Amino acid sequence: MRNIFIWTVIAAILFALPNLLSFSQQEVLVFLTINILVVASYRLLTLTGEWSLGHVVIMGVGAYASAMLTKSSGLYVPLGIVMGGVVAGLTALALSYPLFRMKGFYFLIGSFAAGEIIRLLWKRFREPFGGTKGIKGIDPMPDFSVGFYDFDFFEPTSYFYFSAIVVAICLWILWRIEKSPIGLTFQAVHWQDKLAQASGVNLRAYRTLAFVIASGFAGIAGALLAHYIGTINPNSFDVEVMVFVLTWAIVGGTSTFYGPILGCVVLTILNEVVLRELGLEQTRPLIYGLILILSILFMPNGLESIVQKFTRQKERRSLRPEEAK
Amino acid sequence: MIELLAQTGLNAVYAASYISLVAVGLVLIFGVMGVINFAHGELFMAGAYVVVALYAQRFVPFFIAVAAGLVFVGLLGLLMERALFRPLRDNPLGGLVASIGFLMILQALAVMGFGVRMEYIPPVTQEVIAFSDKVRLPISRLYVIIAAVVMLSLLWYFLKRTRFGWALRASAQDPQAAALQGISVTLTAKIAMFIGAGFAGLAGALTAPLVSVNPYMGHSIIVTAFIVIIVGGVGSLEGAVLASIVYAFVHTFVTTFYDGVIADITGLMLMLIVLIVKPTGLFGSADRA
Amino acid sequence: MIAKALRGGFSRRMFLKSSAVTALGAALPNMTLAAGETIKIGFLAPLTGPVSAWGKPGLDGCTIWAERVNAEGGIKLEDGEHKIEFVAYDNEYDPAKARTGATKLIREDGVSFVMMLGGDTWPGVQPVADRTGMLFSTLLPSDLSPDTTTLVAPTEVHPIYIVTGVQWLAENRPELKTAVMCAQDDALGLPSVATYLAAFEAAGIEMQDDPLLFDPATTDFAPVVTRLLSSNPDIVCLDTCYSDYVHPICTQLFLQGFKGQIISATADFYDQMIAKTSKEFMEGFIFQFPDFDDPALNAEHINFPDANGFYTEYNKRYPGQWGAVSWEYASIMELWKLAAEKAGSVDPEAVLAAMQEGGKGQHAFGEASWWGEELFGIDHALVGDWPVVMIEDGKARIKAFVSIPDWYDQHGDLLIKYMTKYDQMWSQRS
Amino acid sequence: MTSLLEVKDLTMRFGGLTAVDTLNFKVEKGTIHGLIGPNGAGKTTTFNMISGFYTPSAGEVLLRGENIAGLPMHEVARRGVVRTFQHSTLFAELTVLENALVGTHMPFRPNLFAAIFGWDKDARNGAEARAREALTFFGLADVGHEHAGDLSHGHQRALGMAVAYASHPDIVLLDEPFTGMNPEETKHMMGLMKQLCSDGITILLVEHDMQAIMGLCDNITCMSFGKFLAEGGPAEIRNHPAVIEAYLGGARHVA
Repeated sequence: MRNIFIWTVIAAILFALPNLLSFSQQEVLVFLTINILVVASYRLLTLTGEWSLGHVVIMGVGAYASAMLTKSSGLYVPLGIVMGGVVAGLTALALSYPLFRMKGFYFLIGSFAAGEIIRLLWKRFREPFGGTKGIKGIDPMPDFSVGFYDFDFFEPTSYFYFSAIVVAICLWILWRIEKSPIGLTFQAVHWQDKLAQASGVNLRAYRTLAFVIASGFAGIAGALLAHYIGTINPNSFDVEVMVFVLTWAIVGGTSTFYGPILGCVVLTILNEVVLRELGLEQTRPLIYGLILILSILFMPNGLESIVQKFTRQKERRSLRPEEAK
Repeated sequence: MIELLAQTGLNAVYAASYISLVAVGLVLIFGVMGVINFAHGELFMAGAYVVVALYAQRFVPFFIAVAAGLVFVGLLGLLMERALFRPLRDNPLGGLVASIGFLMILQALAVMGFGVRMEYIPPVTQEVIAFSDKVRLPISRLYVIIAAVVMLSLLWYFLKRTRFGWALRASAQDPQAAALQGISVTLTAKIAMFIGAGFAGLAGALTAPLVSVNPYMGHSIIVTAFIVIIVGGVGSLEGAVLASIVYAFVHTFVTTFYDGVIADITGLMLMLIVLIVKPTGLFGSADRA
Repeated sequence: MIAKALRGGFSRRMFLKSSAVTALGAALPNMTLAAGETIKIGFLAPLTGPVSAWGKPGLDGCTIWAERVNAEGGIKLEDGEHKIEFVAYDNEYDPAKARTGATKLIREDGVSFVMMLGGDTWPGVQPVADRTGMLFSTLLPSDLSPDTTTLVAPTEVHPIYIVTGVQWLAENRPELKTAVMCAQDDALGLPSVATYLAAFEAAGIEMQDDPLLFDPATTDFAPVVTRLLSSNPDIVCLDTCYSDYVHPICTQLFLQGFKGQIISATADFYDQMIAKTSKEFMEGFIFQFPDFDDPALNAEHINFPDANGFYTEYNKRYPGQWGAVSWEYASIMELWKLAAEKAGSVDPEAVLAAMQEGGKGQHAFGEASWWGEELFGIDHALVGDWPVVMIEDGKARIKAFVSIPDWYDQHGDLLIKYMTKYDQMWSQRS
Repeated sequence: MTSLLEVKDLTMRFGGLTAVDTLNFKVEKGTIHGLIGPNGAGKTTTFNMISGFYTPSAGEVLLRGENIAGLPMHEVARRGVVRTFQHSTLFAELTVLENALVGTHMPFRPNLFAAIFGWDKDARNGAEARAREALTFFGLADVGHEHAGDLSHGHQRALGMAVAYASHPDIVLLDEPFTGMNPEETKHMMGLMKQLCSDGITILLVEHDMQAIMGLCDNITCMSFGKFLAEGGPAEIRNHPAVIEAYLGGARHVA
């Protein structure tokens, strides 16, 4: 009952949110919503202890797949977005054969190489990928009406509602997976792969599963992005974007579900709203870099550690209610 | 055709020289500190800007400017060690993120200090050794080759024949055992950072008159260096040098006989194949996986 | 295909027409100006990052231009004079950020016109342009297509102008018979490769090798140059290489003993190139972007007021920064100013109509025609004469103004052939 | 009749060193079988080969007659052979209950879609019940919510066994289960093992604590320098001259 109330309040806030913002802030909100899915899906992979530098390229695979399918075969855009996720997941499945021969640092670099190869292929083959200029004129989400609200997907507010619903569903699924025995197995693979394997866990299968699921949701995020901006090109998914995702995750902290999301929200607001409003265009990278360093030095467990400090105190006072019942 | 092959070979030797200087530094840092220094390309860039500031703008003799570049970037390395990597010693991922932050700062400082545009650096010399009309080795490129050979030999001597070098190798192999032997981990870390960063600065400074110096020039060299250290085996200095040579020859010949984009794909495929066949690299040992 | 056209472009424009009055009237800020109110112009280009060299110097040029216009009272509209000012947004050459920037400039800052570099960033902005009807300009005509009804390419008709250099070369140096070319594999490089190929074929100059494409991240050009020189060409063509490539390539050409003709679209900071090679080596280098202290720019037909004074001022404020884009955005503003004053308002539709009245426009290098139907699917590129610039005695000098339309009338089929080969026709650009 | 587990000519070479040399022994169903030998005898290497952690250089590991040598560890586990590790190899960051839940992976294999839509209530309840059963069996029921890394040493060893037990093994391989336990705990643990055995679980253990071995095992295989040395009941082994010889210097343990 209390949960329903809380979620209703959150939904109401999210519904009202765009109306409190300026137009360009609404635009930032749309990208932020999509990025939340990127970073949350990234966390699923990190649950197994592997860090990829190819996540953003995989997101691009979803974007390219959805853009190309809707353009060439006239596929209905929402289906295209789902297919973007499927293609990204299948790509990850194919990549997992070479990549999961490696672990740790080697996987990190291997995923980077694999991603760069995909990007070079996009650049090199103008047919069908459009070369360096990429694909433009991607079909927008078709407008529709639900009676009380007219979705006009040019408007950031409409697209925010749409993407927020999609992202919320995806986050719910990610959450369910994390809290399930599968999520527990991912963590087991991370912390003691030998012991997990002795308990009958097929390590490679679970690493691959995490990689494929994470990639699938990244693909959906990419497709959401493609159908909003209407254009994608290989540089939209380069290693600099990957660095941003990585820093969101690490500055936020990866030991909780909300940590990376928190990192994404805080850093995006800081970079896109605060620093821009201050008129610090030229020094933006400098300040962003400083923030990164300071947060990793003085907040090694991420922003989530602050939240945890707060909630732990509360927990102690309420004497672990879940154990009490 | 022979001439074309000879000239391409000379081009490859030059490329191998500066790539190996950068890659060896990266390996040294990774070996001793256990951190992937993403800012290594920007250290290379910083070395080039020292030459811009001293040689191009203040007319300091070129080789003094190059030496200053080595020392200045070496000191930057010490700064990174003290401010970033030492506090984050038990957090390799944190070290990586901190180096990304440092990279952004260096880039922004270069933009603020010098602007985004390519810098002008007067030629050091226009002398060319002409083996024939079509086979030519500019002296300025010969400097880079000589410097790489000399510095790498010195490094080899230092590592294999001196006590410090022994300590460095010991702590690269097993930091805990080295600490038990009474080797100061902090000291070896300092030495590794100074040499590793200094080499990147040296390469940047030496090649500055030959390339386009701009704040974003570090990006392409870091990608190359990553490929090289993977192919060579992440912990192995000899491997890094040999892989630099292999990569430089493959890339240069493919660029000359096919095209540059195919050359990039070839380089990455080379790396991926090595990773798949022998994940520890051609010359790497099994630990540190 | 038809279904697609209906669903994509057509329905959207239908929608625009039908609902423009109701929906947009509410959504968009009022575009009319109060008397004496400052006119705001949007500047939406990369200001940081690797591509910022194509944005920042242009903004600097615009600042000077605005000061000079404001000093003379500003822009004279129906209701009197208005000062002008620029609002810049750094799009980091990213389509998503460009979209955000366009939204901010139009819907929050209330600008009357937006200038862009274009390229990768234009497709991100296009929906905003469609919906708001805002007038945009680009430096890259390859952004044009039949859908881009509010986008103009009024200054740089990249890469069509490069045919002038090749034509001039063929006429004045007929002994040069063979050529090779290299280009970076990107949005600027490819269309200009196609154009140079057409121009060389039209001029009867034989290509000895396929154009050599290199990755934009390349830093060491020795292998590229070695390959170029392996066939002993008379001419080395550097395509539309950025100065980050032109300089090291020229240095390499010099060091590897090349003594023939070089032709390039740009030669920014050519004085530095001379210093890095030699005066003799650079003598006769042909490119397309004049220094604005050139006496030829004082001619009657030039529509850039006081070009020499502008150049002096620019060099005073930003020493050593003069380049191809320094004047281009300002020159677009000059065209816009004339049109706005003719229309008597800053309303985008009225300004565009005034700009294109009679199919002619006042291009910086003389009166020119609105053109591009065949290549871009829309007559929104302003094409006329373009200068051929040659380095003589260490200084860039305009050798001639050559008519692009005249060339196209004769050799248009060649251009279309090569543009098609490199997938650069508007119908091929997905 | 085939034995439950049979090791046939098992050999492991690391470079020039032969760690285990043509080892042979059989483990009968329902027994507790000890594997002893001085340090460096190759006991743990043998364990690693049986459990699939190493691929033997030569020889066979027969489980109910099927050769499982060289199978990956999880395949071996799925055939009913579950091992524990030396030291406190646990999921230190997870709670005790979660550790035990990982142990239930095989009997209650998770299913992705069921997990997302919540159709796996029965399996989850079953897994939790089994995990709690295992914890209760090893006396860990009260510390279920604590992080495994925070447990006392003895509790950690017990949890290692609870994780193995939770997976319904046919045969468990225990690698030095009594290390770090006080005599009281050891005694208690021995009782639990006997109970496991009487429940039909076969146990193969490596242990240094001779008192425990002698008091617990039905059969003992002794090896030295990688080679088979002797086999027999506790009394036999205690008095075997070769065994005493091998433990020379350490003979006082063979009490």
